[in-house]
Amino acid sequence: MIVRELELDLDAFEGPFDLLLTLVLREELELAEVDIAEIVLAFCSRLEERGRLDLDACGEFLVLVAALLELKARGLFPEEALELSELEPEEAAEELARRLADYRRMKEAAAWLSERLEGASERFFRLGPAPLAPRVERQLAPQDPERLGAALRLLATEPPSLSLGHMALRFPPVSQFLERFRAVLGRRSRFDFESEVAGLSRVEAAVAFLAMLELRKAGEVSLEQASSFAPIRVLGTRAATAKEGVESQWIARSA
Amino acid sequence: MDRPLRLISANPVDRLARVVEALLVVASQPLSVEDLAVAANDDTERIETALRLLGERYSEGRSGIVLEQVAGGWAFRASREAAEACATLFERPVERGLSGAAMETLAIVAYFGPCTRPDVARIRGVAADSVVAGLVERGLIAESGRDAEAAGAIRYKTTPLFERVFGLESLAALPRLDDLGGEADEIRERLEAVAEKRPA
Amino acid sequence: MDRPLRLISANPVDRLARVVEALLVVASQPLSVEDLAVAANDDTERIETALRLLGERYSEGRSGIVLEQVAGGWAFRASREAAEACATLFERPVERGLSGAAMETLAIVAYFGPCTRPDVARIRGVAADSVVAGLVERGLIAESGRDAEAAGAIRYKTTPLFERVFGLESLAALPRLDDLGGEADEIRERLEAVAEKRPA
Repeated sequence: MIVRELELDLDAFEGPFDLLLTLVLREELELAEVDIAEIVLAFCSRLEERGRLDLDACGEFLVLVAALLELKARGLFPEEALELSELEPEEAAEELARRLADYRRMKEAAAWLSERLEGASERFFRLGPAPLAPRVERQLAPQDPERLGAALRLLATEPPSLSLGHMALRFPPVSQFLERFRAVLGRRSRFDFESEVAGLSRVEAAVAFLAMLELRKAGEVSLEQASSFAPIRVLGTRAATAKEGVESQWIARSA
Repeated sequence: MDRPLRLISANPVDRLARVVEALLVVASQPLSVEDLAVAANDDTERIETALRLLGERYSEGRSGIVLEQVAGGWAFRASREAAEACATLFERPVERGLSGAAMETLAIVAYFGPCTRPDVARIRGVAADSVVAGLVERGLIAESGRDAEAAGAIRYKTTPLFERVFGLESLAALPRLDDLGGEADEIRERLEAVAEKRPA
Repeated sequence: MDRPLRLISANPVDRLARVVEALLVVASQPLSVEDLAVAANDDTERIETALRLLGERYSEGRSGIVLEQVAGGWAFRASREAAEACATLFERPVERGLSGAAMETLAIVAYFGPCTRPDVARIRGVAADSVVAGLVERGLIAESGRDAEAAGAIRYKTTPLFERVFGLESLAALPRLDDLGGEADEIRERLEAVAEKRPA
């Protein structure tokens, strides 16, 4: 399966995935208008139709969608993206909570306004000038013509440009992490997922996570976690030595 | 029961009240007590007395013209019993078909304005361009300069028309932010709890 | 039609007269008897009777609001005794400057005009309709034919008043923009390119 040829039928776009990417990179399509969840759904249903896991396709898709999400997030928070990524987890949670709280409040305010409008539907005001009102003469003091030039210079000021550098990041395929984890389990019976992925980028860690889930589906490992966000412990099973080439048996639905 | 037509009250409002009603009938915006005092060249206390007098005369049930305090001032509107007739004659393009997204955007601009489209997008989580353009076209929000920090993005604020359409005496008549979003604090607490558990 | 207009003691004005006065107070144009009849869903004779009643009530000396028949129908105006107050209300102090949006739009029309509203929008990065309308109303820009290419969009140019206000002998006296590039077309393209990158 070739991810780039995935046919999409979204509100904002209809066509193959690679055309969407091209349009987004050329800034001919507003990424903010693209519902990325829809793309994920399209990919999943395509996988399901095929009935088999294509790990390379999954890896490629994950990378592209992660990049799209990041780009979208940067588009929405242009000047803050960097700042946000530098926040400590506690601060990030605080910031997220603040935004969620703002949004909840604005949703309630919107509901209040709607009610208000409903109640005001029988109140008609004149919206234009009165038919027989005196004509208004607006006089403007003498203006400095330099202000005209200044206005255009302000319009000519380049905004800081969005970095597209992260779109070009290279990511290892899922299979690389499969091999790496199998090698670790050959030496030890267990390891902590977090310590294995320490130092990797977020997207690489996500690819590793997919590989870990893959091993579990295949019965090569079992996973333990004391609570949400606690470290994930990966334990090798005895079956592990007997399993090879599980990719082909992986059923998309079980993801 | 055929009484003679006596439209003129036996107790005609005094001269100042007549001047005030004249000002209100030609104004295109609500007029504050101060606006009225300056125009009528009288003091604000006497203007307030005149407004009280006019408020009784121009009230629902008594008159087709109703005096209302709105958008930081006073304005005449049509009585509710004439709403249907007004609806037949005047389109209400301003209010017609305001979507949920438009309401949220209006709320954000009303509370946080002047603010930019990226500001609105940050709170709503989706782009706000077409919604903002629609609200500008309806005259409910208007440009208010550019934000020098946010790459020259245009800032928007709500207009007096917004207050009139929503029947607000002023923006201060909006619910207090603290009284909105009771759930928000709960969410915040939960997220903070998660953050504490998270290994650094 | 056997429905005489009659004053009921509790109601100073008949219901139909109240609806008519309501319609007149919210109208931006004089309303004809036919307009009023359609809106009030009543017949023209009864509308005329109501107008007579209202004419008595809203007349010089009795009220600050005066009902007047003008070309095209009926409308309220301010009474003559309020003329001075109205003049004060509508007398605007000399404005010291223009809003940022107005100055940008004016600069675009001055340097790149005649140009259409979509032209202005492309350079500012935001729709310009209300700003352009405001500048036309103030007499700083005026229509200058239609753009044959851009679907017949109206083109605008600056006026002699603009030149007077900015102390320019002619448009040739506009400050030079050498720092932005030489030719007007070149500068314009550059501004359009920047506008596309701007978040708002």
